[in-house]
Amino acid sequence: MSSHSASGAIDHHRDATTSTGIPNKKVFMWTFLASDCMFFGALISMHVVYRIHPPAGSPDPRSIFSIELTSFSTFILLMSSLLMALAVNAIQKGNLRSTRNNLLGTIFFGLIFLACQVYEFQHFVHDRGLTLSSSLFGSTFYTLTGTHGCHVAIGVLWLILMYIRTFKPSDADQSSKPWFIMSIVHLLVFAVAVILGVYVVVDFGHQLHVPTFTIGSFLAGHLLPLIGLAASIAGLMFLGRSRGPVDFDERNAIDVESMGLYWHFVDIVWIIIFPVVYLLEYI
Amino acid sequence: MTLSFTLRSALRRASSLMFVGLLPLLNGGWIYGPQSTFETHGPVAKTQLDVFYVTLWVTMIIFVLVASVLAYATLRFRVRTGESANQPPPEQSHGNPLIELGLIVLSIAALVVIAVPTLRAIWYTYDVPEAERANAYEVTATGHQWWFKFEYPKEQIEGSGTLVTGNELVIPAGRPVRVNLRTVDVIHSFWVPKLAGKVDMMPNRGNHLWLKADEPGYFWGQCAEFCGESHAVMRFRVIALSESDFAAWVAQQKNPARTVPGTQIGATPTASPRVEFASYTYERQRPNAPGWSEGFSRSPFAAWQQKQQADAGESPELIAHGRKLFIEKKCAGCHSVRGHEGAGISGPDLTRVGARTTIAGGLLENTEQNLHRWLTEPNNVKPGNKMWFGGYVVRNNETGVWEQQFSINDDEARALVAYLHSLK
Amino acid sequence: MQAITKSDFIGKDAPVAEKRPLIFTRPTAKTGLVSWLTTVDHKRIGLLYGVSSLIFFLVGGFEALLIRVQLAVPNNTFLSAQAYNELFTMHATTMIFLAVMPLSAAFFNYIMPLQIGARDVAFPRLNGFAFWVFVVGAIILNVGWFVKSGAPDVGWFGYAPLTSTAYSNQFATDMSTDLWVMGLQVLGVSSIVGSLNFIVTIINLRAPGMTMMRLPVFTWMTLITAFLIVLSFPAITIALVALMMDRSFGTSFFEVSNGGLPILWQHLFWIFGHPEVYILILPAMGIISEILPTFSRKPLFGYPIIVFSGAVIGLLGFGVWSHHMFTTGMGTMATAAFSVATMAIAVPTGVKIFNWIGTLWNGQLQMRTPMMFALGFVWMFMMGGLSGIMHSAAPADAQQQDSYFVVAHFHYVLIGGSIFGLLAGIHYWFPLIFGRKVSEAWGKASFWVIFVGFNVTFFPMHFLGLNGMPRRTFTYDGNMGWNSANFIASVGAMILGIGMAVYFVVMLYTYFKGEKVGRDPWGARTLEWSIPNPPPEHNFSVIPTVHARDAFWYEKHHREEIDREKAQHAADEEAHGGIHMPSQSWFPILAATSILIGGLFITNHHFLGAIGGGVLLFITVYLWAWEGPGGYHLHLDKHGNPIEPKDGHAGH
Amino acid sequence: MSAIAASPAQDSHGHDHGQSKFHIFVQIAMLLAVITGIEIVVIYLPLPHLLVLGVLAVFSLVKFMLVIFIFMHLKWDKLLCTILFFIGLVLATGTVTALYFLFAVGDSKPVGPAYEGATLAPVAAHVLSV
Ligand code: HEA
Ligand code: HEA
Ligand code: HEC
Ligand code: CUA
Ligand SMILES: [Cu+2]
Repeated sequence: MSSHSASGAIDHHRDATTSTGIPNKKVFMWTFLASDCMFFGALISMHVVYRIHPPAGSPDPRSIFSIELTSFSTFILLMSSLLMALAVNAIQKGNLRSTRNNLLGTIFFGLIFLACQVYEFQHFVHDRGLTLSSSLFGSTFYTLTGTHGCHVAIGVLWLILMYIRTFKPSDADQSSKPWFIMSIVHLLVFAVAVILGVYVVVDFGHQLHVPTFTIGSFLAGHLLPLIGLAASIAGLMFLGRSRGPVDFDERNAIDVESMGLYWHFVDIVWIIIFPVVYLLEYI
Repeated sequence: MTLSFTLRSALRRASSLMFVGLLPLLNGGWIYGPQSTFETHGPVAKTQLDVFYVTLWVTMIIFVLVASVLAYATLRFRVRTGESANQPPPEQSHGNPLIELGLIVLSIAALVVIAVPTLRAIWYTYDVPEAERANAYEVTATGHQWWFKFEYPKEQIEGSGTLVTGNELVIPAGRPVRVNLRTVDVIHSFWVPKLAGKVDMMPNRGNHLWLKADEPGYFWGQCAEFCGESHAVMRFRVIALSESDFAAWVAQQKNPARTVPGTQIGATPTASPRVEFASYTYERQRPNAPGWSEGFSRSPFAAWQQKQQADAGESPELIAHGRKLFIEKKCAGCHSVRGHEGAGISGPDLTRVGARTTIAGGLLENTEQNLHRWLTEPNNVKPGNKMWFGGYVVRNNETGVWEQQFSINDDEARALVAYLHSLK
Repeated sequence: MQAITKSDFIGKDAPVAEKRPLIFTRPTAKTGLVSWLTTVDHKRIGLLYGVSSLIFFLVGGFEALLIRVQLAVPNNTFLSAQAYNELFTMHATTMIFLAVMPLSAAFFNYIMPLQIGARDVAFPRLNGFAFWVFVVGAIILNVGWFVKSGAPDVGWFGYAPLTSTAYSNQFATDMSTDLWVMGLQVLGVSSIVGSLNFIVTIINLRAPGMTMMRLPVFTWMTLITAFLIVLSFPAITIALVALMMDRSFGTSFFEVSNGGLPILWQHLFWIFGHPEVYILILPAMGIISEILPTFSRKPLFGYPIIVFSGAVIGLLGFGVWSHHMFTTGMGTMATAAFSVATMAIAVPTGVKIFNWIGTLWNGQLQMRTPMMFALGFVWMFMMGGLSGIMHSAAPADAQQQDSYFVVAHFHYVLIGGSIFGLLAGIHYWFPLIFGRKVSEAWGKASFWVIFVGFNVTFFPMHFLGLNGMPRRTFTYDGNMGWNSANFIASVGAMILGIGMAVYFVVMLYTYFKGEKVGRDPWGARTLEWSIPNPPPEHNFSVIPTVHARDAFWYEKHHREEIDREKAQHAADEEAHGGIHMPSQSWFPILAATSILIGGLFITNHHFLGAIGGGVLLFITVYLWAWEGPGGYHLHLDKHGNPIEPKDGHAGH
Repeated sequence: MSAIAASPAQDSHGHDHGQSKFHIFVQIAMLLAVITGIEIVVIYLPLPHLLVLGVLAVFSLVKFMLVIFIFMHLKWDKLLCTILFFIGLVLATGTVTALYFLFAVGDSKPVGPAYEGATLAPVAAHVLSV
C-alpha cells in the first residue's frame, strides 16, 4: 500500500489507516476549530456585553473607526482565503509551482491584513486616543481584534514555514545539516523582509496625512529600510529558485490542508467580527 | 483473624461515634441556632424553607426507593463465600427499554413536583409583593471590606443628609423591607438566614432583596461571599422593632450624638448582659483564644434594648478627654459622629456606637475590654482590617513597607472607650 | 485491514542513525531517567500522570486536613486567616486540576488505547507534551508556597474584583494571583492538547470492527469528557486572559471603577466551571460502568442509553452554568430558566444509576475490592446528586449557596463520586498495569475506613450549612450551634486520612511485594485484558478484530475464530514491515520547559523575559516539527516478544 | 456514527479527483466579495434598522457557510468533520446568545458611579427594541 505514493494517485479524502477514513490531522484540526469557536465566542461576548452597557464616558466607536480601511482589509482577508484554497487544490494535484505561488500570495495578503491592523491600532492610539486602558471599549476592542490578529500572525508564520518546507531537497532527510541551515537562513530573511515591509507600509500610511508629504521625501527618508527590504526580497527570490527535486508532493497535502483549515477559520472569524464589531455601530 | 477483628472494632467505634454525633440531632441541636434556616421569622425565609422541604421529601423518597432496590440487588445477587466462582455465567441480558423509559418518565414527574413550587417561589421572593409595595420600607445596605453600612433613604436629617448606621440594621417588624444592595469594593453578600436567603452585593449592579420580620427580634446576619481575609468575621445584626418602637428609634437617631453633661451620674447599675453576641474572648497571652458558651441565658433582643440605655457610672471627664482624643488621633478622619467633630466616611458611622451589641463587624461583643483591645491593637483582632491597614499603619509607596502612623496607649484607650460607650 | 497498513498521511520512517546531527539524535533509552523524560508511550505517560496526580492528591488532602484541624473547635488560632484562605484555595485547585483531572487523564492514557485495540494515541509526542505542560502548570500554581507573596488566596473560582491588583494581597508586592492565573492557563493548554489527542485517537484508531457502539463505556466517557474539556476551557482561558490584561496591562474588563462588570467573570467562569464538574465525574462513571459488569459477570444494562445519557449530560452541562449564580440577582426569568434546566440533568444521571442497578440485577456479584468502591460510588454519588437537586431549586438555594451545605454536596459528588470511582479504577486495573493484585482483606479494610470516614466528615456538613454556617470562613463563633458537627467532621477527616493512608501504603506494598497474577484475573470483558500483564510496549502483538461489544468476553468464547484471524493479521503486518512504533523525543519536555520559563517571567511582570520564553518555545516547536514523527519497526518472535534490532532503529 | 467505522471503504462522495476546483473557488470568492460589498453599503441605506440587521445576519451566515463548506471542503468531506465543527459552533452561538440575553434584560442594567449618566449604546438600543 505504501507503494503508490510514486504513482501520485492519492485519495485525498480517505486515509486507509484510520477507522473513519479521515486523516488524523484533519480530525484534529476540525476539533480544534470547534474549540476555537468557543474561544472567539467568549471574546465576542465580552465585547458585546460592554457594548450593550457602555460605561459613562465611553467613546462613540463611529468617531474612532475608519470603516474604509477595515472594509479594505476585509476584502484582503477574503482574497487570501481564496489563494489558500487554491494552494491546497494545487498541492493535491501535485502542482508544486502553483502551490508555492499561492502560498506566497496568501502570505502576502495575510501580511497586508496585518499591516492594516497595525496601522489601524496605531492610528486609533495616536490620533483617536483609544488605548487598551482608556476605556472599556478600548479593552474589549483591542483584545478581540488583537487576538484575531494574533491568529493571523500565527497563520502567516505557519504559512512561511510551510513555504520553506517546500524546498526540502528530496535527497535530504530531516536530519541533514545543509538543509537545516538553509531553512533557518530562509526563515531569517523572510523575517527581515516581513518586518521591514510592514514597517515601510505602515509608515507610508502615516506620512500620507502629513501635509509636506511627497513620494520623494518618503523614499529619501526611508532609504535604509528600503534597501534592506529590496535586499531581503532579492534574497528570497534567490532562495526561492528551483533547485533539483524536492521532498514535497501530494503526500504533504494533508499538512497544507490542515494549515488551510486554520487560515480559513481566521477568515470566518473575521466574517463575524466585521459586522458585529464594526458594521453594527453604523446602523 | 486479627485484621477482621480490628476492623470490626474500628467499625463499632466509628458507628458509636456517629451515634453520639447524631444525638444532638434528635433534640434539634444541629439544626437550631442563631443562623438556622429552619427557624424562620419571616415570609421570605418561610417560602424558601417550604421549597426546601419539597425538595427534601421528594429526594428522600427517591433515595429510599432507589437505595432499597440497590441494597436488595447487592445482597440478593451476591456470590456468597464458599460458592464456587466457576459456575456458569448468568444470562447475558442487555437491557429493557420499557423499564428504562418508565423510570425516565417517573423522574420527570418527580422533577415537576419540585419545579412548580420552585417557580412560584422565585417570583414571590424576588421583590416585595405588589399588594404590600405601598407599605414597604426601604433601606440601602452597602458592603465594605469587612463591615456593613446601612442607609435609611427615607430618613433625611437636616444638615447631614441620610440617616446612616453601621453593622446593626434596625427595621420595622411586620412591614416588608426592601434592601438595596451595594458595595464599595469587592462582592459581598447579605444574608440573614432567619429572615431571607442571601443576595449578593455586586459591584456595578443594582441588586436588592426584600424581607419581613414577623415580630420584633434580634437576628444574626453574615456576609456570605468570600471577600478577602476577614470574610469569616464580616457579620452584622438585624433588629426588628415594633412599629412604635421603630418610630421612636428613628426619632432618636435623628438627633445629633449624645453629649454627656458635666454633672451626669449614670443610671442605676444593672447586671451585665448574659448574652454572647460574639464569642471571641480576650486573653493577653493568647489573642483570640478559643472560648465560648453554647447557648444564651437571656433573650438577645432584651439585651439589645438594654444596650440602648446609658451605662452606669459614666465619667464626664474621661468622656470629654476621649472626645478630644478622637480628633487628635485622626479617628475623625475615617469615622463620623453626627453632631460632634467626626465626618469621615471610610469607617462605620459611630454616632450611636455605644448602643451597639457588637463592634468590628460583629466580631467582638461591645464590652469595655473588647473595645479597649480593638483600639489598642486592631491588627490582632481582625485580620487585615482597614482601620489598622491604612489608618494606624500606612504603606510607604516607595519602599512598600507599612509604617506606623499613630498608636493608642492604655490610658488613651480608656478615655476613648468611655467616650465611645457614651454615644448611645 | 486498515489498522495494519501504512498511512499515506505519515511522513517517512526515521532514517539511519549516523547521518543525524546531535540535536536530532532521537533518544532510544528504554530504561532509566531519560526513557521517562522522553517517552511517547501512552502507558508510560499514563503512569507519569498517575503518579504525579496521586502525589498532588496527597498534598491536597494534607491541605484539607489542616483546614479541618483549624475548624475542629470554634475561634481556633491554629491557622491565620491568610493561611486558611490560601489553603482552601489551593486545596480546591489542587484537587480539581492537579489530582482528579490528571488522574482521569492517567486512565485515559493508559486504558483507552488498550480498550480500542490501538498501539498508541494518534499524536504520541503531543501526548508527552500535554503531560509536561501539566507539570509546568502544577509547578507554577504551587511555587507560591515558597515565595514571599504566598500561595493564591482568592478561592478556586477567583471572583472578580477580589482578583484585581487593588484587592488581592494588598499588603505585599504580590504575585500569588498572577501565579493562579498563569497556572490555570497553562493547565488549560495541557488539557486541551491532551483532549484533542484523545478525540482523534478514539475516532480514528479503533481496531477493525470496533464500531462506535461497540466502544467500551469508559472509552465513550473519555470521548465525551475530552469534548467537554475542549469546549469549556476556552471560556475560562479567555476570562483569565482578560484578568491577566487587567492585572498587567491596565485594561478594565473587571475593573469596577472603569465600568467593568464582575458578574461577567462569574458567567465566563461557570460556563467553564459547570462542564468542569462533569469533566470530573464522567471518567469515574466510565470506570464504574466497566467494573460493575465485570464483577456481576453480566453485560452493562442498557448500554446505548448509558452512552446516550452521558452525551446528554455533557450537552446539558453547557446550559446550566448560572445555577452557581442564583444569588447574584439575575432576575426572575433567568433564574427560573437555569433552575429548571439544572433539574433536567437529574434525568440522564438517574438513567445511569438505574442502569447500574439493572446491571447488578440477576448477576453473580463478586464482592472484590474494586466492586466495593464501585458500589460505594453509586450510593455516595446518588446522595450528592440528590443534594444537587436541592440546590437546583433556586429559592431554597438562596439559603444554601456559599454555606456548608454546598460543601457537603460537592464533596459527596467529588469524593463519593470522582474519587471513589478513580480509587476503584486503580484497584481494578492494578493487576493489568503491574501484574500484581492488592490483598482483598487490606483493600476492603481501606475501603471501609474511607467510607466511614468520608460520611462522618461530610454528612454533618449538610446540617452545618442549613444551620447557617458560611463556607470559606477561617473561624466561627462558639455559640452558633456548630461546634459538635464541626468537631465530628474533623474527626471524620482524620479517619478519612487514615483510610487514604492505608489505601496508598497497601498499594505501595503491593507494587513491590504483592501477589503476582496472570492474565485477566477478574474475568473481565474488554480488550485491555486480552494482553499480557504488564503490557508490552507495543500493546498488541496482533491488532485484534472486534466482533461484539464486550470484545474480550467474545474472544474468550470464540477462541478458534479469533486465533485464525490473528494469525492472518500477524502475517499481514509482518508483510508491511512489522509493527510501527513511534520514536521517543526530547522536544515535548523542552517545549514545556520554555513555557515554564515564559510563564514565570510573566507572573513577575518581566515582559522581556516572557518574550524570551516565547522565542524559546518557538525554537523548540520548530525543532520538534523538524525532527518529524519518526518511528521504527518491531518484529516479534513466535511468543510475541520483540526481536532486538541491531542498530536500535530497524529499517525495513 | 457506527456506520462510518463499519464501512470505511465506501466512497460516499461522488467527487472526481481529476477535476479542478479552481473555478468554483474563484467564483465563490467573487460572490463573497460582492456580499461583503453589499454589507458595507447596506448600513448606510435609509432602511428600517431591523431590516438592516436581518440582512447583515443573513449575509454573514451565508458567507460563513460558503467558506466552511466550499473553501474548507466540508461539502466534499465526510459528514463527521461537519459534525465535529458544528458541535463547537452551535455551543458557541448558543452561549453568546444566552449571554446576550442575560445582559440585555432589565435586571442587568449596571448601577454604580461608573455608569452614572451612561446611555445605551446605539447597537444595544436597536437590537433591544426587537
Ligand atoms: C463531580 C462533580 C459534581 C457533580 C456530578 C454535580 C452534580 C450536580 N450538581 Fe453540583 N457542584 C459541584 C460538583 C458537582 N455537582 C461543585 C464542585 C459545586 C460547588 C462549586 C463551588 O461553589 O465551589 C457544585 C455546586 C452546585 C450548585 C450551586 C450551589 C451553590 O453554590 O449555590 C448547584 C445548584 O443547582 C448544583 C447542582 C447540581 C446538580 C443538579 C447536579 C446533578 O448532576 C446531579 C444529578 C444526580 C442525581 C439527581 C442523583 C441520581 C439520580 C436519580 C436517583 C434519579 C432520580 C432523581 C430525581 C428525579 C431527582 N451543584
Ligand atoms: C476533587 C475535589 C476534592 C476533594 C477530593 C476534596 C477532599 C477533601 N476536602 Fe475539599 N474542597 C474541594 C474539593 C475537594 N475536596 C473544593 C472544590 C472546595 C471549595 C474550595 C473553595 O471554596 O474555594 C473544597 C473545600 C473544602 C472545605 C471547605 C473550606 C471552606 O469553605 O472554608 C473543607 C472543609 O472541611 C474541605 C475538606 C476536605 C476533606 C477533609 C477532604 C478529604 O477527602 C481529603 C482526604 C484525603 C486525604 C486526607 C489524603 C491523605 C493524606 C494523608 C494521609 C496525609 C498527607 C501526608 C503528606 C502530604 C505527607 N474541602
Ligand atoms: C483608616 C481609617 C480609620 C481610622 C483612622 C480609624 N478607624 Fe475605626 N474603623 C475603621 C474601619 C474601616 C472600621 C471597620 C473595620 C472592620 O470592621 O473591618 C473601623 C471600626 C471601628 C469601630 C467599630 C465600629 C463598629 O460598629 O463595628 C470603632 C469603635 C472604631 N473604629 C473606633 C476608632 C477610633 C476610636 C479610632 C481612633 C483611634 C479609629 N477608629 C480610627 C477605619 C478607621
Ligand atoms: Cu464580605 Cu464576605
Ligand atoms: Cu454546576
